[in-house]
Amino acid sequence: MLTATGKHLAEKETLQDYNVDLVEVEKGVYSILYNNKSYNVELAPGNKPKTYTINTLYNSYDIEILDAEAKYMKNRKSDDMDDDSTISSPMPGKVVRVLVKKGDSVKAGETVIIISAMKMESEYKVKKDRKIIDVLVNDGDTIDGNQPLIIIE
Amino acid sequence: MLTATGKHLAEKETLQDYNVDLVEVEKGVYSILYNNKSYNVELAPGNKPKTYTINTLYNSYDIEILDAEAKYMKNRKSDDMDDDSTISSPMPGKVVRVLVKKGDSVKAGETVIIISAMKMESEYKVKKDRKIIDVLVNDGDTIDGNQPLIIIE
Amino acid sequence: MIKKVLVANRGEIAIRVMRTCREMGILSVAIYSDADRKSMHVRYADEAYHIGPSPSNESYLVIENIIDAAKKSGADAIHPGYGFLSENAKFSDRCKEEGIKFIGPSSESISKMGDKITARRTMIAAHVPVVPGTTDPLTSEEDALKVIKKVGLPVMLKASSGGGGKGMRLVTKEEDILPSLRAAKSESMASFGDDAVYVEKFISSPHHIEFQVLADSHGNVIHLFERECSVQRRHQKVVEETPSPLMTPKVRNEMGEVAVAATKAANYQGAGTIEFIMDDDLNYYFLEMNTRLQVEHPITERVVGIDLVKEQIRIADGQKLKYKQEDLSQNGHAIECRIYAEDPDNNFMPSPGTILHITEPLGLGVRHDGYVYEGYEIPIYYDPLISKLIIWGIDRDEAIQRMKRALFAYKIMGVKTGIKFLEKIMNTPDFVEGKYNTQFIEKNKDILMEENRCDGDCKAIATIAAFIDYQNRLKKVKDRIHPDDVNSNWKAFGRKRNITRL
Amino acid sequence: MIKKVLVANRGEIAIRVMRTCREMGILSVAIYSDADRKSMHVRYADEAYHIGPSPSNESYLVIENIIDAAKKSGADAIHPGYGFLSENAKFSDRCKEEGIKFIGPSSESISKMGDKITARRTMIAAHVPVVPGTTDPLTSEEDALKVIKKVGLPVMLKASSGGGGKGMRLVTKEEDILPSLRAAKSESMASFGDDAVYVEKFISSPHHIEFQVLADSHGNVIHLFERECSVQRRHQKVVEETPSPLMTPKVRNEMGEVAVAATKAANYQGAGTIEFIMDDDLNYYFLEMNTRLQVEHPITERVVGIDLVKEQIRIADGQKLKYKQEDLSQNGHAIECRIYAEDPDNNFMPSPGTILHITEPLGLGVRHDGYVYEGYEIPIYYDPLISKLIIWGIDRDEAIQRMKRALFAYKIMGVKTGIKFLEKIMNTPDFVEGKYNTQFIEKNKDILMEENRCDGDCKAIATIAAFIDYQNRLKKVKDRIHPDDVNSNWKAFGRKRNITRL
Repeated sequence: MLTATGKHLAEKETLQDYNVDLVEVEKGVYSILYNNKSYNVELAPGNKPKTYTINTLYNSYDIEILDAEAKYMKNRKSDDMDDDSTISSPMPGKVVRVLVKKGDSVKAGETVIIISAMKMESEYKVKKDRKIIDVLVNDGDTIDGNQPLIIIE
Repeated sequence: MLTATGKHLAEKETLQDYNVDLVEVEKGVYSILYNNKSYNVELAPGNKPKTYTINTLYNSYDIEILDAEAKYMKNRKSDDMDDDSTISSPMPGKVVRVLVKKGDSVKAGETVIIISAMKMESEYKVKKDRKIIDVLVNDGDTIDGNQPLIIIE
Repeated sequence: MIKKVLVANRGEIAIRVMRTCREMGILSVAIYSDADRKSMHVRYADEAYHIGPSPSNESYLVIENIIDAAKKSGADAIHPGYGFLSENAKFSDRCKEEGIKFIGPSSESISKMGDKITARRTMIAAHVPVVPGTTDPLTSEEDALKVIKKVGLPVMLKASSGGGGKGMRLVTKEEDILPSLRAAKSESMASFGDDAVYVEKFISSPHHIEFQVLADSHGNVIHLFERECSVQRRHQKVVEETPSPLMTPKVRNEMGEVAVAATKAANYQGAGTIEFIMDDDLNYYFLEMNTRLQVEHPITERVVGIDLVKEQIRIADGQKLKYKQEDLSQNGHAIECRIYAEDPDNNFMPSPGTILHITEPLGLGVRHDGYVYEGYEIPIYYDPLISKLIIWGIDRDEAIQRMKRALFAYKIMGVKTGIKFLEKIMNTPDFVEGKYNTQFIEKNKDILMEENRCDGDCKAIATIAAFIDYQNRLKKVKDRIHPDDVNSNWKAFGRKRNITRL
Repeated sequence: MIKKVLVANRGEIAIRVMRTCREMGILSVAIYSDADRKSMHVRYADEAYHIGPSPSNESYLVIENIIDAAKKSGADAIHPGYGFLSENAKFSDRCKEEGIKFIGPSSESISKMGDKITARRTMIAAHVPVVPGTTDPLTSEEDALKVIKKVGLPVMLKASSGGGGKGMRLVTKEEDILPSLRAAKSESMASFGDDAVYVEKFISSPHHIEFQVLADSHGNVIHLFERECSVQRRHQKVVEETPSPLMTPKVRNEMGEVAVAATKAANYQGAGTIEFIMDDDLNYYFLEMNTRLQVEHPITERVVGIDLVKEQIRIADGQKLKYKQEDLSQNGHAIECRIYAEDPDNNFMPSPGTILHITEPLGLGVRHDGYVYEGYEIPIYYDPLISKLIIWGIDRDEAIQRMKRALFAYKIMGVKTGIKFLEKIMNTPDFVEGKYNTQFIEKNKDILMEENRCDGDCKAIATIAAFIDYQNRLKKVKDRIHPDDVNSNWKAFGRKRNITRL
């Protein structure tokens, strides 16, 4: 994780003194030469303001530009260990099977619902031990994208 | 050549009644369905305001949108039969050979100067019988793009 | 000769078929749903007809609408691609009734092979080896328990109408029999509208090897050798290659002959695939026949040199096969990687969205079959396949190195893809050595799901790029709001076009 | 083993070389001039070094700067590509002095073959047939008149340092001798800094056929068959194919042996090309040897299956050739079309500019080697080659059909290109029948320069698109100026997303 403060980046220990030759070659695509090494970085605005998704050579990152023009970077996977309180599918599809009911206790990693969308079946699991507050759909239901399916504690 | 007047295009005989399904699929790229035939048209703004270069399936056109929102279309080649009064190269390069001198009369199709640019030698010819008003460069000169080389009548 | 072909499909396969049509001087007709007006197959085709709303059961699966478009356009043949109606016997029949050539087998062949139980029976009769198991569907839960006890655990439950891993369940423990049976039936019903399920002995860690066949309407059948498709995730193929690193010339010959026999038993016409499973001792068993073009057909095209779609069209046109078995050979090595819009870090969830930027890998030995373009929004309604990379090398080593080179250069922004996951497969020792079976991904999941390294510089560089992009955007906004407010800091920043010191 | 290669070039060939480096696990180093900071080869390389201002004689031709970059980067080898310093003996020598491997022949071989007069003498000594003519440069205008009278008109005047059609003039009439001589000398001096010119008997309407050779440092030489390069405009190759439609197996064998003998006579090492001219009776004469990779090398790669850059690197590394002559064969047919930024309607004038939009053709049998991307500005300083389309087919007919399909789908906006001109070549009966020689373009110029048809609908559709685009832009401007001025007409127009009635 990298943090640094805006314009005075060079003075912070974390980002040291980077002397980079940087040009935007296509919209959102930067060619960067640093110590004569050639890097290509592609940026896409994230879902929230001041956030980016970045593709470097080997990685995909989410980056947030913090206030006071600082920035904060996190690896996509690293912060993924918490559940949203509402389970939903980003795509419309069909409920193949609901595996829990209201009031159930489920263990970390357990599948709570199977959704079929874009010709693929996806299993939605909880990341930690959870309690099921409510189940809003039934087997075979057609669902919209982002429609709440299951509420967890 | 097609001419028609803006909003009332349908009423003009020249463009008849075109019922087209048209979507911009990429910037400047249109997918058009007309009578279920699929056309792809690519547009690029021309050098002058209200002009376009258009690529259709087989052709490249220059189109000018006339005032009162009418339009005028010409095939790139058809109107190419006149000389500019100044001969110049669009690219920087080198004068390989000047074949005329001030006061010369030259015949249609005759080469007046040979320029080497982008690793290619290009011969500049006149399209009609012309008189040479002035020659502004010599053999071996390095030239800039669009620098006047020869003035013709 | 066929003059106009309606392609009853979308995505990369629709374009792939249209390309061959164009080479043959045949006009191509696209069909499209609401979601697909901007799709590349509509742009590529000579003609295009709207056939309904976005969900495929209201458009690409509606036989009536497709026949209607074919008649309006005057198409004299229909190519079904893969998926959708490609293995639908009714559709094949309906085309026949309407006097439109169906570029594929007869409804009888489709039905015979599409119903896995009938297919098993047909193959047994033709002396083609099949996996031990039942030749009847399970009639009840009680029946299932009884039958499975007889076959012996572990078993595979399979949908009789199945294909592509749908409606399939492995059962290793007795207590899982009934839940798995229910799951398989529900999935089968959802996918195929039929919940007939049967039982096969589970062959542990098998290899999935398939043979491409071509059969004309004059009784001639040839095979175009094997494809190795053992790299699978949840019974979905991820990487395919040919020749199979496992195969010997002797077994190849023998299996080729069996594949031809199986094709004849199915009374088949067109391009088809005989799928086998094979154990480590090279014993092989008929698994199923795919009565259509496969997603992975290009690796065969590359190594054998034959355009399979061209042959499909010729066969549908009633022509005799142009090639005899002895004309064919395998030249070099080909590998295909399937690029899906999916998120490998999130259980391979489909990742639809808008393609912001794409750099396609090109050059020596690279074939790229795709359909997306910059600005295109991958619809949420269909298969998330973006494209297929088909790589050829003079030998397997070169093909792997070249695939790595191509995957490295392949960049897509806007949706998540499996590209980095595929790169890791190419680097996994079991794959590099050609020693893998269908357990490959499970066995190597630590390697395959390992986080990508990004050393200090790499992270810093990414951060700097984001920061500068943000500052540039901010500057643009500021300039728009207060065009006269000359902020010297920002201006100075803007002027330092190249060298940026942070 | 070589670990890091500096590619002393730019454009498509730099990337093509780097791709192979990546496949071999070799790091690649780019060099770039001011104009090329955004060029794809800089983006593709592992490292990049700035070597000077935009004009090539201040950057890509400055040996000192390139050697400097090689040392800084620690590159242990330099690949020169084609053009620039690829046939510069001093550069080869200088690399050697610095202990950097030059991926190409020795300075002796380059000098011997680079000077066409010496080359002629070497070939005559090795019993390789050469075109009748002089073996000494013309010393004066008087000498020229005398010599040409002896050889007999028509003759070709050729720059001794020449290549690629530069400094070459055909003389058919006596009064043209001196003007042509002056032109040839001036062009040669401008291009090569040397105005030595010699005379060859002009073989009217010859075929241009070349043989690819590979020679290692252990004395092994093989040939990789011929390339037919007779489709030329002003002595510049436009389309190449292999095998040659003219060739017979007997003549191919014989010429291959001659090519190997010529390579040995040149004491050659690396990849090279022996160019021949051939008359209609299949008599052939040595024309020149190109001591580098050719632009058109990919068609040989496709048909023979060997990565020529890989072999170049292996040879430079001191390895023995991996292949023997008897291992090699030609599989199918390949055609290359060169796509230049040029204006066929305006005397093929180079057309630099910014690439606004590009759609690259893909799919079965298509290799595309290019370097431009959307938003890239083709610099005015270098060769206007954008990319090369290399098409394979199982036979010549299929290759032509596929090339037409690929050219049809290849769209570039922003610069003018020769794509439509190339499509016409593919449709010209002389080409389709394989009956053509170097006079092809001149002979068929009526067909080739014919205006493209665009029927009423096509014109109307183009006009409508322009009109609507204009209205949309106008609307955007209006909305920006008067965001509250709701012009109902415009709004209504905007709402009609799909169906637009004019």
